[in-house]
Amino acid sequence: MSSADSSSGDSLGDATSTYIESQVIMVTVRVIAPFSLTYGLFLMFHGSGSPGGSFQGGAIIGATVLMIAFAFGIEPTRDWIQNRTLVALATGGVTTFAMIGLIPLALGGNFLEYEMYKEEFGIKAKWGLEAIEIGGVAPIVASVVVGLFFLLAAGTMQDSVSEEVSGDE
Amino acid sequence: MVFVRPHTPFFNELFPCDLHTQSIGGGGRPVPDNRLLVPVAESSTLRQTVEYAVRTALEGTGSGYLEFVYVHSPEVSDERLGDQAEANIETVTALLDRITVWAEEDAGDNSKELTVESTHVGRDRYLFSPGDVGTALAAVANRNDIERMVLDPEYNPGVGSPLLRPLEVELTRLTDVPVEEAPVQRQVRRPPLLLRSSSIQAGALFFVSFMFYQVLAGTFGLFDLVTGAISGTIVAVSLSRITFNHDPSVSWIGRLARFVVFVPYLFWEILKANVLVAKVILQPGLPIEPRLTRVDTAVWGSLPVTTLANSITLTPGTLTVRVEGRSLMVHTLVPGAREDLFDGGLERAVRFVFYGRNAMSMPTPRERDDTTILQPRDESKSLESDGGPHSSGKTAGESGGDEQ
Amino acid sequence: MISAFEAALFVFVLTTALATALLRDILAVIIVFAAYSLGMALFYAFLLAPDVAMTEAAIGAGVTTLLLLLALVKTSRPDLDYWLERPNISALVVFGALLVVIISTLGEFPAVGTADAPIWENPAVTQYYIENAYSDTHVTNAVTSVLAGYRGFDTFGEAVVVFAAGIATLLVLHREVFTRE
Amino acid sequence: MIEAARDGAIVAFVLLGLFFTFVSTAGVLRLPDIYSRAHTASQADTLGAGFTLAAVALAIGFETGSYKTVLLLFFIFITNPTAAHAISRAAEEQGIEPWTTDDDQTDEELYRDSKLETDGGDNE
Amino acid sequence: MMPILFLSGDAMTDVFLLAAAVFMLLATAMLYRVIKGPSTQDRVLAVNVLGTNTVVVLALLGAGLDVPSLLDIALVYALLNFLMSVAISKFTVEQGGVL
Repeated sequence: MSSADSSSGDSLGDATSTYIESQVIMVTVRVIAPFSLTYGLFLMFHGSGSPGGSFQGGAIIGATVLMIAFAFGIEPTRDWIQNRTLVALATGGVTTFAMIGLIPLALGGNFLEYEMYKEEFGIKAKWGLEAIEIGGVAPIVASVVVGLFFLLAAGTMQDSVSEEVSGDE
Repeated sequence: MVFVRPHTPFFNELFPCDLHTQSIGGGGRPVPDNRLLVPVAESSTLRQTVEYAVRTALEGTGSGYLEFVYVHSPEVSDERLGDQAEANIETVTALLDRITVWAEEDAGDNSKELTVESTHVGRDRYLFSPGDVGTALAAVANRNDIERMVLDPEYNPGVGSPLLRPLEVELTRLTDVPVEEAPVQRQVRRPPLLLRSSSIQAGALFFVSFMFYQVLAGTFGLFDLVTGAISGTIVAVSLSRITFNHDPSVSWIGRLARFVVFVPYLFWEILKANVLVAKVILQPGLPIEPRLTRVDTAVWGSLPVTTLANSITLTPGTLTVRVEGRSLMVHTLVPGAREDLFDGGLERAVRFVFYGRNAMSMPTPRERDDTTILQPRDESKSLESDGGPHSSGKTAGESGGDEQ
Repeated sequence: MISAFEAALFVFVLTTALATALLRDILAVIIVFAAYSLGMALFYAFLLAPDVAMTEAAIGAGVTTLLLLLALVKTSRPDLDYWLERPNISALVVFGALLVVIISTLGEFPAVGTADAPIWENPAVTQYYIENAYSDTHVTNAVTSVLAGYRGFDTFGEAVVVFAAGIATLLVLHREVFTRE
Repeated sequence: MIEAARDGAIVAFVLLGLFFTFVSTAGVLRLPDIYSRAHTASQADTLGAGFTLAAVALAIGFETGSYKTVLLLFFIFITNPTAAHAISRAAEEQGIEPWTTDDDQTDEELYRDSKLETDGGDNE
Repeated sequence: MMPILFLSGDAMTDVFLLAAAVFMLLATAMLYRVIKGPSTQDRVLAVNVLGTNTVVVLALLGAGLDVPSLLDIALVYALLNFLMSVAISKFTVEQGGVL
């Protein structure tokens, strides 16, 4: 076994060791990840009532993905959450925010004038605020965090890049 | 019941297999040109892989030789303590028989030129990482002069998430045998993390997530119930495959109940050992005597091993440095903690949690002779020369990382 | 007058900040910076700004360190022939002068939370938020109502900035990875 | 009466927590090598946190969310040993030899040895 | 915020704030390990201990200042604090000691 090591491990050593994870870390992440994701979502939904909010929630959701990437390998995680998803989330977040802001403008009010929703559709101002928190800020933050992580991690493993490029259009 | 196993020193003896050969024709053949090895497990593309393997084996001149290998997963090994071991063997044999029939069918008129054998390995040991599986497969390949390996793209013997690529790399490193992926048509290309999750898994995770959410919210208001359900759904859809390897079954309720009993015991152990270590640390002379030890524990499966490893780490005086399968490398700070570790109280407790009361009566690690003190260093040297595959303290792949 | 806790926390944060600036080993700097982030989160929490503390916790514990580590993996660590950075004398002089100026102004600051702080002397805006935030938006966390309600336009700008920065970085790094291949 | 007992328990728990955290700090500062430091870091500290969180839970009472301290403790109990394991595994991977009583090397020397090994590997 | 030197009047508040102060002192002592090392692992280990301390101090502040929502912040650290250790471990194992 040891002779096999020293003779042929060089070129593949990198990719090999990527995946031989400590099962302790893996199992811990398995247990923790649902809780941290739930907590991130909780913060996102409860931005209006308790400390934190969608920015923090989004960051924690992103950190959960990072956690999974560290335990299961960055490559499989990248395959799991494709770049397209991330870009879609970030763009969708900005679009949602802009739409919620622009609709009152179209109705003759001001940008982000939530009162217009109440007048026109009977939706409480609170929900407009919530929609911005949930649909706007959180996806942007989470996807930017995860996207930066993936891109920064791309060069650290040699065989990863070509796939990443091909997966992204 | 396989509890006591001394280190078997030699590579080939490490992976003996229960061979049951089913030859289709091919008696008195010359050495065939196309000797293929195919690791198999239940998967959606198994049928196509078998077809491809048969086609490849029959290509060119001469007769073909196909060997199908089933690798037992560590999670299945869990059941060695129960009655299910026999049932498992039956399932595996049935699978292998079915594959043999498929191969026969695919060979058609050429079945005279094709020899098919099937094997299962790893039933009596704990194969956790891709490296372990690779080593087992390589041993089989070496023994039978295999010339090529064909991998099922969906192959996963359940040793923890992403397997195929690391297994390929491992095999390339361990043997000279070329490895190829069978070109199968998959209906949906599923990335490794995005396997289908069963409804039980998703349901269980939804429940956990939902309850956690309600606990965080504190009030069971309508808003919390709705957003909690949304969060629970998101978590269940995205993570249930990551959190669960297998469907949680009824036995989990028992495990959970026993875990509740286990926690106070763990607290007590932690407290006791903490006082011991505090005494040592606060003495001016610092009378510590650290030693690296190795314990081959009698628990199976990643969750039990992790529970044990973390319990050991939480108990002062002992620290799990490395986990390889069920072999733990434990750093011990003081002799007292070392003795406790070798007496296996925690190990017994973890066995109690996961396998029930009956499993508690097994011999302690000391009695099983599963304990080694790796230091001082000259001792560890002598151990390296006759020890098992783990005695150098590095698995193959990890030392590969060191070399850069 | 500061409490014992504040004093201890101040020493902690100052030490980590100095170490972050002075240590030569970048990896060590990243790790010390994580400790600094812990201290700052405690400061925010103590000053009753839980939203900011939460941000510091989420970003500091989960994200910054990992991104910095990844950046370090892609670049290289400088040689460690000495332990601390060698200070630049002229920079030190400028820094000292600046420090003197800043410290001399500290005495004029109102104590945290006192009632005679300037912000209370012209209370139009603050008071308005405190009095009307709930009735206007029906949101109990006034910070959120300010962020997403009263100053929603700013927040939109910030979101766009984060988005643009993220996308721009993605593009740049992507191209680098591309061309190196 | 109950109030006084509760306050007494709180003070006792806080003191116990402080004591074990002190042990942890002393251990991390005094012990000779990374492995033995990881012992106190993961253990005494966890217990110290446990006691202090118990005190906090007693003090703030159930309705204001003391159950969150239980969650805190639960997560600390899961993550702390994992972190200690990850760190010691990394140290072992890097080739830092555990210190033994027969060893006259300090931890810095052990660390430097491991550095030399790694650097040698790099130069080849 | 009332400036609190040693005694604020309420005994329990003082207990918690003093305990938090002592925790911070211990944390400051721990900084020796963070800054001096010698190895990266020593530093990470020490920061990990500091993270646990932070969880505890946040809880103490939550009790002492009567702001239970500080426990939410502590929860973030309790969930994410081990990430750095795992990351360092990962890089060391993977990159053969680059970090």
